[in-house]
Amino acid sequence: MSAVLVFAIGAVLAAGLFLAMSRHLLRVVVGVSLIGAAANLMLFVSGRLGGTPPVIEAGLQALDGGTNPLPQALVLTAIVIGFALTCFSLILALAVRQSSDQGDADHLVEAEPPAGSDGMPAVLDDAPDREPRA
Amino acid sequence: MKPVVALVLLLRFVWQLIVSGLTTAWLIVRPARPRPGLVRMRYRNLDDVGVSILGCLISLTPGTTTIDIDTERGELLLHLLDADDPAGTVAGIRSEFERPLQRLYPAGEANDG
Amino acid sequence: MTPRALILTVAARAIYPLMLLVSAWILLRGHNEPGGGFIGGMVAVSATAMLAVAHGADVAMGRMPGGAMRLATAGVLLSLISGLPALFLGLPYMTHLWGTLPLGFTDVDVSTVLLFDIGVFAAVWGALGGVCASAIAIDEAVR
Amino acid sequence: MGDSTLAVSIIVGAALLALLLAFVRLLRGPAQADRVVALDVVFSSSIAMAAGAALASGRALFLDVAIGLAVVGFVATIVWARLIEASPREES
Amino acid sequence: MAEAKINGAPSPHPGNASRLGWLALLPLALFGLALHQLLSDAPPRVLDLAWFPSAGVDLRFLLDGLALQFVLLITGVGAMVMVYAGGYMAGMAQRERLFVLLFLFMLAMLGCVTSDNLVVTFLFWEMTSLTSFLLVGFKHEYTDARKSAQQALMVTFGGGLVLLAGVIMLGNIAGTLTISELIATAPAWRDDPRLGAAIGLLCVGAFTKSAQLPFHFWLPNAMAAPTPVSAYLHSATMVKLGVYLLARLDPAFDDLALWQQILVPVGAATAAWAMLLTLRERDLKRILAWSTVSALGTLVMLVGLPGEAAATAMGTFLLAHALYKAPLFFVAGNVDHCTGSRNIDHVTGLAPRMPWTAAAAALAAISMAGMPFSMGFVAKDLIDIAKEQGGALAWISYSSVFVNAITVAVAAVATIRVFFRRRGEEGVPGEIHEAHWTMLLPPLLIGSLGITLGLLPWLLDPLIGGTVSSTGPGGVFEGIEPAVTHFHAWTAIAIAAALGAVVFVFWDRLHRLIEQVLLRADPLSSIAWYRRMMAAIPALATALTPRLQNGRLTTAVLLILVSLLVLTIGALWLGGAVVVPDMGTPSLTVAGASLAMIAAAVGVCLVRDPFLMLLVSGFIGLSSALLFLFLAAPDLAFTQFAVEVAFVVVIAAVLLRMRRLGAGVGGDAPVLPRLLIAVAASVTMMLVLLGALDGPFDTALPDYFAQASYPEAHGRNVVNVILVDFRAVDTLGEISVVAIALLGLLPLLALLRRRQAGRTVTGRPGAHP
Amino acid sequence: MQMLTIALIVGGAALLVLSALGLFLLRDALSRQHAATKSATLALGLLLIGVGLQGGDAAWWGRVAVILVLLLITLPVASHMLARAATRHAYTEDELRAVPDAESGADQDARGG
Amino acid sequence: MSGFLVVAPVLVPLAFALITALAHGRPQRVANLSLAGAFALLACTLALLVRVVRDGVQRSAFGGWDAPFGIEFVVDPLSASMAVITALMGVAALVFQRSSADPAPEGPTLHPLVHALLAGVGGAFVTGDLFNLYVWFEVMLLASLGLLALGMARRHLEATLKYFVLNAVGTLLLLIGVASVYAMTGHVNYDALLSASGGIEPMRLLPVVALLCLAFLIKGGAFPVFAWLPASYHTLPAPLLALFAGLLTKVGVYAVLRMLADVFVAVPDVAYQALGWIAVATMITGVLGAAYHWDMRRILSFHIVSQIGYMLLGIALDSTQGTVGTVFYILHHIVVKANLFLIAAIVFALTGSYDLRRAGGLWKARPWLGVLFLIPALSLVGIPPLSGFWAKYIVVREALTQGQVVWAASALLVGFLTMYSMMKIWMQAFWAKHPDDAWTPPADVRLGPAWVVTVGLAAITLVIGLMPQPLYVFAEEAARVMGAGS
Ligand code: NA
Ligand code: NA
Repeated sequence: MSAVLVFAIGAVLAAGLFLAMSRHLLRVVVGVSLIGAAANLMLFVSGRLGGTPPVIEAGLQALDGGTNPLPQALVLTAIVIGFALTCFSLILALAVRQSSDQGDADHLVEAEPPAGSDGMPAVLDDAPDREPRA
Repeated sequence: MKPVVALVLLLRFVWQLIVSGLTTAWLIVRPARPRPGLVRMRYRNLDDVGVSILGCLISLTPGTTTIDIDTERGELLLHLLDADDPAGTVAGIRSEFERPLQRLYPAGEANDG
Repeated sequence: MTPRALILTVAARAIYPLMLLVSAWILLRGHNEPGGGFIGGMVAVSATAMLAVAHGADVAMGRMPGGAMRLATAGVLLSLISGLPALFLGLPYMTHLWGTLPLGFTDVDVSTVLLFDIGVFAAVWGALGGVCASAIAIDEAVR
Repeated sequence: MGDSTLAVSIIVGAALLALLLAFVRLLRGPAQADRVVALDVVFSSSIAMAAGAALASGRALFLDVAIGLAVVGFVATIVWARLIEASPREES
Repeated sequence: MAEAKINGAPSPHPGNASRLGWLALLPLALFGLALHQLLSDAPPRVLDLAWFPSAGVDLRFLLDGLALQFVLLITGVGAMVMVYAGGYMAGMAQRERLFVLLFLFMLAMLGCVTSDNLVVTFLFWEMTSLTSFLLVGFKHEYTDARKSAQQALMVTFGGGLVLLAGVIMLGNIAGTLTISELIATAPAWRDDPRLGAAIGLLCVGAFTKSAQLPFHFWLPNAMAAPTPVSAYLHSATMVKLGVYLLARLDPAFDDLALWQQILVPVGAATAAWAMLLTLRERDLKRILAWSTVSALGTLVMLVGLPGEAAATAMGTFLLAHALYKAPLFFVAGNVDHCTGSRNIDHVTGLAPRMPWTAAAAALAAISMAGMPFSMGFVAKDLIDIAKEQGGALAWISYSSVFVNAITVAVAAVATIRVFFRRRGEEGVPGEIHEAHWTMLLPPLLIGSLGITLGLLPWLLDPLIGGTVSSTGPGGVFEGIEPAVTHFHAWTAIAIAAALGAVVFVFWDRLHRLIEQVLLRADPLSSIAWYRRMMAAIPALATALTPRLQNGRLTTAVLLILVSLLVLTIGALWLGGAVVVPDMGTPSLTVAGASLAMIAAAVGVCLVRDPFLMLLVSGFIGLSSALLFLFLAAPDLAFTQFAVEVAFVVVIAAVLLRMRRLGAGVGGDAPVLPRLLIAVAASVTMMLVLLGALDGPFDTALPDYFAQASYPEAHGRNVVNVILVDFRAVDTLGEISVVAIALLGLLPLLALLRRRQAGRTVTGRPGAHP
Repeated sequence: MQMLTIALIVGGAALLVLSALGLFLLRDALSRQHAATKSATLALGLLLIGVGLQGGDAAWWGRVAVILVLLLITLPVASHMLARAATRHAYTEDELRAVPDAESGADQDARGG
Repeated sequence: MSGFLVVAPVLVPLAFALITALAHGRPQRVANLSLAGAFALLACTLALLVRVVRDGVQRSAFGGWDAPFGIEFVVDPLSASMAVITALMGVAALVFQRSSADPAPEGPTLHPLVHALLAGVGGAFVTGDLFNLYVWFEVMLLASLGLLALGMARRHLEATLKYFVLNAVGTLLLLIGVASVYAMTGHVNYDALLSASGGIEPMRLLPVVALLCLAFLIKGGAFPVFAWLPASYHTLPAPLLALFAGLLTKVGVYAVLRMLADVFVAVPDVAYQALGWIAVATMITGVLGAAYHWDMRRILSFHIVSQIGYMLLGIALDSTQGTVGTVFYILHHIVVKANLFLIAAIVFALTGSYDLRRAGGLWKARPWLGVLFLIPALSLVGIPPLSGFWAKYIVVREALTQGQVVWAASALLVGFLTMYSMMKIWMQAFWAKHPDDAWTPPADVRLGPAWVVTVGLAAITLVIGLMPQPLYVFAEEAARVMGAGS
């Protein structure tokens, strides 16, 4: 593995973490997906690099000189899962933005309202709107 | 008859693709910057599929791209990378593509241009 | 400018089956070449997304067999079930069984692996296709 | 394989250069449409690189990736285009 | 504050008593059984059931002398309390619950004093705390009652936790939790260095329960409980559990200097200090409560003193106290019940209206004051003997003079002042009448017993003998000498009576004086410390929680990353030098893709426009696909490309809507700290990975896959074979995730679509294509 | 390696770079789109044919053919969509209505809609 | 059949998730199917538990690919008991759902998501493969996100977002951890990791294990990375809240236990020391959070954090007894905590608020509810002979035996503070008058199923408390099997 690849993975990871600490919801969500991209790359390099694609050539019975296929399979799984998560989070972020007029990660206070002037936690007003089932 | 027309059209298409690519490349590298512009072109006697194919072929023609097809007016809106001679460009389109397409995809009574 | 992109609408009718064909091809040869259920499914998803852009999300979802949710769940169910026959033979779950199906003129290798991969394909197509098409649907109303 | 290394280098070199240029356009815009156009070039470069990888390894299977890219890159382009078309007019 | 006010019904019809009073027959029957056991002179009964042998906790019950005394006390007083409560609670709401709780309490007490396993003792100990909590808070709709209940619980429960620690430590030291075994083997483990800590913990536990300094404050406040409860729990039984536990363990520690050094001073100081505090009170029940605290101090001191004499005195005084304090509480209850007040300024000269109550008060007071021929007299004499034989320090003797004097005064207040001396202008209101007989029988009966046993002290021999044999070190008991024959007993009581009379006469003046002095010391009192501690809990919580859990997402992410940094840097530092494996020269392709990725990573942090940010992040995905392409992973490259497209579709939809809504954010979090933390965390994680990559790699798995893929799993694409065969279960989970994502999103997508449709109808009619 | 292969690959590579350069040399998004779609597609075509020639067997040829067909079908659609998007932001509705007909020279409004 | 039983903790709920999803459109049938699925899972896991107790550890190497090459499910006593309790929680939540005490909104996705969650949790408990564990974590995460968002109101969505971001970071750290583990050892199978890590210098293991454990600690809700939990749990409807509260954090603790007591046993002592202090901080911050709040759900949520500290403490003690304590603690706590949330929902249904400042009067109006509340509440506090006492007793005794005085003292102090906040609930909801003078408990609430569930769970708490020996022996066996590493 070359140093530049290490730097590349590190850069993606750092970018993801940086964005994840943002107040912009969209940036947070993208940040998390970038952390995922970096994690996938880390998993990918964990099985050591080098070799030919892990597809057995016609006529051969076994993989010869092939690269480690296991991390590839694991990363593939992780990419898919990460993508499902990204889809979910993007639409969720949109739904949040739409329902709360708030795109600020530090102002998502409907479920955690700040304390009152007396330092007491606010009463959550969620009880009344739930109607008991018939 | 139609297969022959279609084959001719396909060959023209491939040829135009090559010409288109190279012409565009030439327009990029030549010292004089091209003077782009929009232009309208009316079409006749083509159904939706026909005019769509016409639009595609136009897009493949050197330096032209279809922007919009107005089936109600029977008009195409085109972008020319080099709008020095719009009339000539349109004439080329009519002869190369429109006529064969009119034979392949003639308009029904609803759309008579 | 007209709101409808006619070329896309027309082209989509031709491209959609073509893309599905490609996706099925990718699915079927995945065991031996790059591809497989997931990648094939993703190509099918992009076909659905394209159709959703061209003809609207509802059309695109309608063209998925059984609808998005049913396709996705049926896919997972198929994958899950493909591992069950082994249990009845006293083998561990997901032990794949291979057999040859004589069709008279030719023999076809059949296996639970293929069922599994088809399940993956359907799950990915249904689920992600559903997500993509529904996402496109979010904003259709305002166009 | 030896005689194809030059070809590979040419393809990859050209594709990387195209990628770099496209990336700069992507960042600079100015119109959103410029960015999507740049993205289209990125996809083209990627297909070229897949071809390069096939050539480099001597394995046709990398061309499968190019097939996939050709299919899905197109979808990406039209979706982005549709997005820009539908978004409010930019002030520029 | 007065209980009657809380009751809301000061004078229920005197002719009525609740039938629940008949429940007293049950404890009475138990009393009979216990008495039979005592008099039959049978060997101690043992019940031994395996319960939780792995933890050394067995249901082993032992009915020895000490246990018997407590059982008799619990059942005897318990029966009387039930009878009394039948009258006292008549017509009151929720009286059934009171009886249920009293029975539960009685059960807990019986379990506690008979268990021979420390953990089981602790179990019942906690049960008494809880039932006591529920009983003190019986009038729970009043804030004061709730507060007092909480106070009693927090002190005794907190002490219980300390006790538990002591029990565990003692169990660890002795190697057993069985008390009898523990005592038998004491010499073997008495030198353990941890013993001091264990004893300290056990004592704290016992002191909280028995209201010893500095945990004495909760007991008077527990007087919010209905009077039957006060009489039972807070004078006769529960508060004596601490004494019980100490006495139970006394044989193991009797001659241990530390044991004496803790118990004797604390007990003596409690006895004296509580008596001083008595003078501050005007509430009859609280006055009695303080004198109870004082008596408990004396008992603790007696446990601490070595020798049989101390054991004898402890056993005798324990009984004597119960026999006079319970009736006095009943009396206080009658006064309260019939007059609506317990304030000694208001209730005076009641004897004409409440003659039987007055009689009961007098019987109990005689014993309390230690007047000759009462049981109190016997006990006080024995205490003096014990102090002498146990070598108590001089100040303790002086303080007990003080204690005895005030005891006399309190007894006088409770009888003479309340019943026989008229104070104030207006007389006793006419409607006041004597209590129901169920409320008179118990105090009269118990009070008379206190006198009877004082007259015939040898009746006590089997009882006290049993106690001594199970608590005294050698277990030799030679009978109670009649105190009347002791000269110094007479002198002591004379001094006490004289001093007590003075205190009684100057009670009100002393009250004012002490009130003035102690008012200044209040901030230093333990109740003040208790209040501070209880206030500190919410204060600390209020200071900490809203900061740690401030509802901001950025803070939460930051906390995770800081934790990550601390843990990984710490681990790397401990793990030795940071290793960086050999790095080869990169190929053009890998270098190109990596540089593209770095450029995009930098770019994605810099750009402001969300559209651009998403494009650039897509570029990162593309460049990682290129990396996969060049690093022999065609499937991955394929997947990554395909995913990028679907990503685009979703992003496009989200962005489109987001642009209409606007970002909804002002500025962003500060850049520099975020950047530093992000880079630091990234560097450490990469170092962890590089450290892991350094060294030999076990290729067993890839080797196996390379060999088995085609012949055994019939597939040439090894990655796909892994996905659908070798690790198919991963893939099953993966597609489940994908399907679940759709399921989870469906409602959200429907919501977004619905809202949009609604907006279209109102905002842009006819815009649908 | 044959000269033809080299020529195709070099030509394709050069054309690819040129298309990317077009992103800078051309004036606006609409014009750049020509470069990105047409020239780049031709570039890919040349490259892939070169690679196919180099690979030699059916496995290579088949795949190259599939890619080329896909590119040909999708190219005009992509081009069209990009052009539409760029036009929407580069021109106002009024400007678009004022676009002249290539043959008559009259704009839409002048013809009376 | 054994082969099926081993996969049942995943297959049964997953199958029912899919079936209930396919049956959408017929709500009654879906609800019945769902409940049947929960009972089926309970039956299967009980059978599995019996099998494990009778015949020892059960394994199934999927596809016939033996470990370490394929994925293996390994069901030891710990896994089996966790699977049973998972199923039990499923049954409890779904039965409770039929009451009108704060039920989840019945939509087409509710039941599929519940079963998917059970499948994820079950998979995490029975898998013997680190990467597979990651997959089940993700199944859990997505299912819980779907359930959190079901309410659709602003508070639900915001809570879901916070939950997502923080948990996603957690699972990604796990993925990076898995990558590091694989890079170091070349394996992802637990047993293979156990033997491989034996050949690695312990100190080198430390950074990797630290990364892995941090990921699990986030899931487990440890200090200071628990923020996702109190940020989101209280927005859930009661049955789901009980399910979440009972199960999810325990998966994190289970994973830490599995890693430190069964897989990376070679990790140096300093790791356990660090965990011990984390545990102490977790206990204290959690209980203080509970002391701060007035909403029952938020109080109880913080109590989860606090109790997680005890479980981690047991692990940190790094001994058989410590492990026994943790196992005992986890099993008891799942039942107790879920029950408390459910009882809080009954309180809500009767008084109209989860906020203690707006509740009251229940001791007078519904004394049996008070008794019912006291059982799990006092168990949580650690009052003997309830289950929580034994759990604490085992942990504290081991801490004192090892001379960890500060840890033991903290554990006891936190018990005190737990009592404080439980008393807050008791005194406000039960003893104090209802702030609305006209209040009477509503008669039209359907509470039958709620009573069945809560009384049933309380009965389990009582049985564990009154008969601790069998569970202890079981936990000891579980610890022994793990310690052997087999
Ligand atoms: Na003694
Ligand atoms: Na260890």
